[in-house]
Amino acid sequence: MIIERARIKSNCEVAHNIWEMHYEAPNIADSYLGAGQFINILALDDWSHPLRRPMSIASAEDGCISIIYKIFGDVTKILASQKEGETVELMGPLGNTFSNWDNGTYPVLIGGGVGLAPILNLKKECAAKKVDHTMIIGAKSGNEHFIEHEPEENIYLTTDDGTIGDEGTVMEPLKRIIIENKNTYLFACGPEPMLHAVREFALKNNIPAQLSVESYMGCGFGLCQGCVIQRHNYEIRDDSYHQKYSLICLDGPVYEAGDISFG
Amino acid sequence: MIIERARIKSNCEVAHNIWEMHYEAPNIADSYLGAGQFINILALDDWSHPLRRPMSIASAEDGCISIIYKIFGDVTKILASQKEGETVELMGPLGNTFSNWDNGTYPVLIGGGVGLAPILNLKKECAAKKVDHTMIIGAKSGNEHFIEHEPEENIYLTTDDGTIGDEGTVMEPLKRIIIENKNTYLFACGPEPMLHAVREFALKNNIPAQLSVESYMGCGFGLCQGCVIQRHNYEIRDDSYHQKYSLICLDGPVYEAGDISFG
Amino acid sequence: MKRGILVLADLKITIGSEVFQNPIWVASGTFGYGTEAPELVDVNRLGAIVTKSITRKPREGNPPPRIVETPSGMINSIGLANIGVKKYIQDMLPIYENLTTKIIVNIAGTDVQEYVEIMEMMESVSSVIAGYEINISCPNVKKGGMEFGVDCDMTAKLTEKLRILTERLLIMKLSPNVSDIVSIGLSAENAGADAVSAINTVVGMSIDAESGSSNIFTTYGGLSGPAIKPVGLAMVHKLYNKLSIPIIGMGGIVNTDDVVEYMMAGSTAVQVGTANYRDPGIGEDIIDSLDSFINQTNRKSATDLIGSVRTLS
Amino acid sequence: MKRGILVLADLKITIGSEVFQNPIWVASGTFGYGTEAPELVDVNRLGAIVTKSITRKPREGNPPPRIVETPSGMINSIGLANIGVKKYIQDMLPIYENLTTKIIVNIAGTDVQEYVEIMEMMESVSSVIAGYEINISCPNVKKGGMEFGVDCDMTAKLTEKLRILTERLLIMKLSPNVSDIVSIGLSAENAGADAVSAINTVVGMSIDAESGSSNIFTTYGGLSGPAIKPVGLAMVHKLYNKLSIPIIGMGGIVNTDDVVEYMMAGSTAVQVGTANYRDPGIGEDIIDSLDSFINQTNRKSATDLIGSVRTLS
Ligand SMILES: Cc1cc2nc3c(=O)[nH]c(=O)nc-3n(C[C@H](O)[C@H](O)[C@H](O)COP(=O)(O)OP(=O)(O)OC[C@H]3O[C@@H](n4cnc5c(N)ncnc54)[C@H](O)[C@@H]3O)c2cc1C
Ligand SMILES: Cc1cc2nc3c(=O)[nH]c(=O)nc-3n(C[C@H](O)[C@H](O)[C@H](O)COP(=O)(O)OP(=O)(O)OC[C@H]3O[C@@H](n4cnc5c(N)ncnc54)[C@H](O)[C@@H]3O)c2cc1C
Ligand SMILES: Cc1cc2nc3c(=O)[nH]c(=O)nc-3n(C[C@H](O)[C@H](O)[C@H](O)COP(=O)(O)O)c2cc1C
Ligand SMILES: Cc1cc2nc3c(=O)[nH]c(=O)nc-3n(C[C@H](O)[C@H](O)[C@H](O)COP(=O)(O)O)c2cc1C
Ligand code: FES
Ligand code: FES
Repeated sequence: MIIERARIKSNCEVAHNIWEMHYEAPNIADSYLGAGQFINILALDDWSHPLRRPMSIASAEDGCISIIYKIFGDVTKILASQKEGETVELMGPLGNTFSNWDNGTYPVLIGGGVGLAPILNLKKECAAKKVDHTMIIGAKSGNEHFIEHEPEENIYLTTDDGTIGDEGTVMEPLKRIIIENKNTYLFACGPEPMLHAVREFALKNNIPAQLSVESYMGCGFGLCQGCVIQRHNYEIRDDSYHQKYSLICLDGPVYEAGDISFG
Repeated sequence: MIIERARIKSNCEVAHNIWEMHYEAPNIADSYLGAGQFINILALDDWSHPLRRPMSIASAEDGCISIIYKIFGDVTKILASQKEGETVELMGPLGNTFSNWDNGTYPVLIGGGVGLAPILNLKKECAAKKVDHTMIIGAKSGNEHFIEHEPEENIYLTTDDGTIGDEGTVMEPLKRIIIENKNTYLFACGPEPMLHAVREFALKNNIPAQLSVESYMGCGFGLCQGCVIQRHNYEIRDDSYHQKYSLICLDGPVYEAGDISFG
Repeated sequence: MKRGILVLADLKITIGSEVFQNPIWVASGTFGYGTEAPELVDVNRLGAIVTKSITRKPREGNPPPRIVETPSGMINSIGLANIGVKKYIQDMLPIYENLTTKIIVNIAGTDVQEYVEIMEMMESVSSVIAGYEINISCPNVKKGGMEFGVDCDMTAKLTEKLRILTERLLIMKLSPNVSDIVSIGLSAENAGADAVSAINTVVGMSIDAESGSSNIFTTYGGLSGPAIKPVGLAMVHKLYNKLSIPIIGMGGIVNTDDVVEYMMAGSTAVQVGTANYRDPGIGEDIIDSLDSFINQTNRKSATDLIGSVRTLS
Repeated sequence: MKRGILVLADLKITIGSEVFQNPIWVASGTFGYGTEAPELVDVNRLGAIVTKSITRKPREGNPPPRIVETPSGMINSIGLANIGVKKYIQDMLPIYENLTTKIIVNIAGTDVQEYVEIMEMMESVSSVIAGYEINISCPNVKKGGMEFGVDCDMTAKLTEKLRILTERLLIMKLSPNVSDIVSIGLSAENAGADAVSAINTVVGMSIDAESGSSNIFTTYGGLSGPAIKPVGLAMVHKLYNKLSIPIIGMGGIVNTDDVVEYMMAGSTAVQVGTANYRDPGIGEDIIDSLDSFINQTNRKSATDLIGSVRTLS
């Protein structure tokens, strides 16, 4: 884990309320292991917001990393106000990565909302290793999408309101793709209800799936014990510690769907 | 009292750590009564620093007002980072003004540190009314001065280290000027030790003097009762309220030297 | 919201026999006597004005410095500077005749007798005031300077004595500087209070590292502002779980979300304090946006919010 | 500072029979067992590491959500997740042999017997630990869930029992959620504690206005960070005025000025808590700049700061 003062290379709104920021962060980019990992951002030097903000790494190349973020509250608003040339302190790379997508299975990459950040990244990694795959990205409405619906390229968009791509959630194209392709492996990141649905679907249909999950994080590197998710199958032993709850910042954010449970 | 969203017209460092900011604030400029009055600035929209920051009005003309401020802590640092075109919420004009300087006496204007803001302003008012006067401005060192030492123009600078103007405090030229001129009236604004010295001097030598004083302010308009200064002569009566302590934001910031006491 | 039709939410709330036009009040000590607000504020829109604490005799208050900012908060030690009940009755009560907002008079004393005398004097004249808020965070001279508000028995006794004297609203204002605010709230309830309000300021201190001095003349002062919001919310929620009388919540409220949170935690009404110093019109702004919030979240009235927080355990 | 000569200030402080290389410690629960710090941190520079609370049995802790940010602060409800004393003795104590910084083991229990058993187990093995900090902000199951730390008698009894078991440093960690922290501190002192530390977290609550839910699974959690600094300073200063044993101050420390203020208020040492999450190297940074501060202000040693605040009244 590295703490690095990074220079902002660019920071633009790419869709409604969704921004993309590029940082010059050679040390973090260097240590980066793959899609799924995240950074923890110190957006303001003062202590009015004591905690850093975790953001998935959306790309890491040539000494630079990028994030894709949505304006949610105070700190993401501040992120959006930051200008090229300013510097920000980043901590990373943190967490684990998606894995086994290059093991002969057919990866189906599923992103929802800003959960598309690591998914876009994984797509690039698939392309680089020439692994055939499909990607599905869901959003509430068309104005939150900034990539194209290209079924011929195996890129499917969905919107709740049908303004772009398929109307409905990512589950609709997913169901079709599962039928059309053999040996699929799902890789998903997005809001909890989406992950929930993917998980249920995967378990029911016996399809392997990895989910990148989120939680409020106090530190991002294992000190605070704040970022837990409940494991699905855990032994309740007398000396049970980290059996029932797993630290997302260290053990995650990527889990096999069967290993975790959404309360 | 007016609350007005003001546009920043300019914001520059005029001396070491000392900045001058111009705001477009037509309503406040319009209601402005004279040197001594101040505004209360909301430098950040968030609530990490709940209180506004009071700053003397250094000029008010053509719908614009200006302040001269020193970087002290968090909020003045933020002020210095603000850029032309940004808007800030100002409250003002607040407080009373220097008075009676145009009543046939010879005004000696004395400013220390950023206390020169209302003094420069008063100087302009004297000039406009063609009232002969002298001005003395003190600072720790030459790099904190941004006006010229021009004895021929009756402008005297002093520095603690002698780098510009007279070495020592404002008291040195003051003593000379008092001898050289008749019928003097002192008008002073600056750090408490300076005001203290001016007050002692004025009372001892029976010279009328007005002092603009500072205090931590919770509101700036009489609600919080936080900004008190002790009166010099007060009756301790059974129903004493605001007899012993005066609210600087309403009754001040300008007081006759004999009316207040520095603890 | 239907287009073209301004749907005004029902913001009315009731405490005892009093109906308030909305739950947004201004807190004692942060809005003067209700008569000093700048012209730009329409005090008649507020749910109620709680006046700064009135004492038996006028008080000059503490020597300066009385105020200092802290992270997301401030400390004050004003020392109950006020004109005293006599002058208050003379000068202020007549002005209230012309206000349509409700006035709650906050009373402070250093022994039970003092509170009683003030209340008797207030009740001996005719006035439009709606009720009293009793500040029990004052040092009790008879009990060695310990606050009334940290002791159940003292709270009960004081409440009883005052209850006899008035049919107007009697609201006991609780101190957060206690091990168990619920027992004290229950004492007030059992002794006849119509409501409790919480929280008063949290004891705090501030030092200037450079000069080595205390930033407050009296060394300790009262911490207020957003910093204490989590403390206020916890105490209001605990009170709501055990008391039957309404709770008036406060501590760090600066926007509509804060009001909603305080009401969800169990407040029937709320008080805006420190935020008035920065923006004396903030109460009005919050009333407007609370109105929109209630409409937009398809609630029927402000009262739907009270105690509605969904706890997870 | 003389040009060309690096004058290192004397940062040493003493508590009981232990000399600490500097007064900057890291707080329980904010630095793990002292063994998880990232490589970029040199833990051996710290005055001491206070480990996260150890309980008799391992604990999984509370369900999520466990953490939420608040204005200038955060609330946590981790629920004392820890490996338990047995595994701690097995796995951690050996690692400490290789550290030169001092280790203070924080202990938590739900009845006196539990604290006693943990201490007995710890004392039954040889180890390099310097002492114990006793977390008495835990709900006491035998007393209906009331915290040990709100009651003088419980505090005294617990201190006595533990005092008998160890000659190492015994530090009682006080809760701020009390009417009178000084009496509790005095009870600990009279029962034989070597020092008290203050403050633990302040009870707080956080609600999401939009969803209407509690942001913390257990509804209430502990508020920490700069928001509570004024509270910590006030309590440390009150303790310093009445106690003879050293006080270890904490609550919202994020920089050197904060450390200086806590020492001026009466702390012999301080603990950095929440700030470690944002910057695990902050303790080291503060040590360096405390060194400069002491030199630049012409003080001889860190101990000159202790209790030196100039009060005005
Ligand atoms: C591993 C991980 C990866 C993430 N990747 C992305 C991403 O690529 N793009 C993106 O837009 N968002 C991502 N998030 C979520 C992002 O961290 C929050 O949106 C952000 O912290 C909101 O901050 P705020 O101050 O704007 O909002 P706030 O007003 O503080 O909160 C809004 C919501 O954001 C969440 N949040 C706030 N602080 C934290 C914190 N310290 N840790 C975790 N969640 C928090 C809470 O759920 C809260 O309800 C990720 C979160 C995690 C844990
Ligand atoms: C009537 C009046 C007129 C003033 N005019 C000027 C001026 O023309 N130029 C100038 O540079 N400064 C002026 N000041 C002082 C100015 O308000 C402070 O320097 C400023 O508030 C510091 O804020 P900060 O956050 O940078 O510093 P902080 O770190 O908050 O504090 C540094 C010091 O500033 C003072 N201060 C902080 N907050 C307030 C407040 N709300 N009210 C009063 N004092 C405070 C305190 O004494 C404190 O010790 C004036 C003050 C008053 C009361
Ligand atoms: C400067 C100041 C003066 C106050 N004076 C009083 C008072 O006279 N009587 C009282 O009961 N509470 C008084 N309070 C407490 C407030 O009414 C309120 O309980 C507290 O500030 C918490 O709310 P807030 O965080 O919104 O300010 C005062 C608070 C401040 C900041
Ligand atoms: C996430 C978290 C976990 C904590 N765990 C413990 C603990 O296990 N035992 C304990 O005595 N104090 C614990 N504390 C309290 C801290 O040690 C400290 O008393 C408090 O946080 C105040 O200091 P701060 O404001 O610097 O964080 C914890 C604090 C936090 C934020
Ligand atoms: S975020 Fe702190 S342990 Fe995971
Ligand atoms: S600053 Fe509030 S009364 Fe003067």
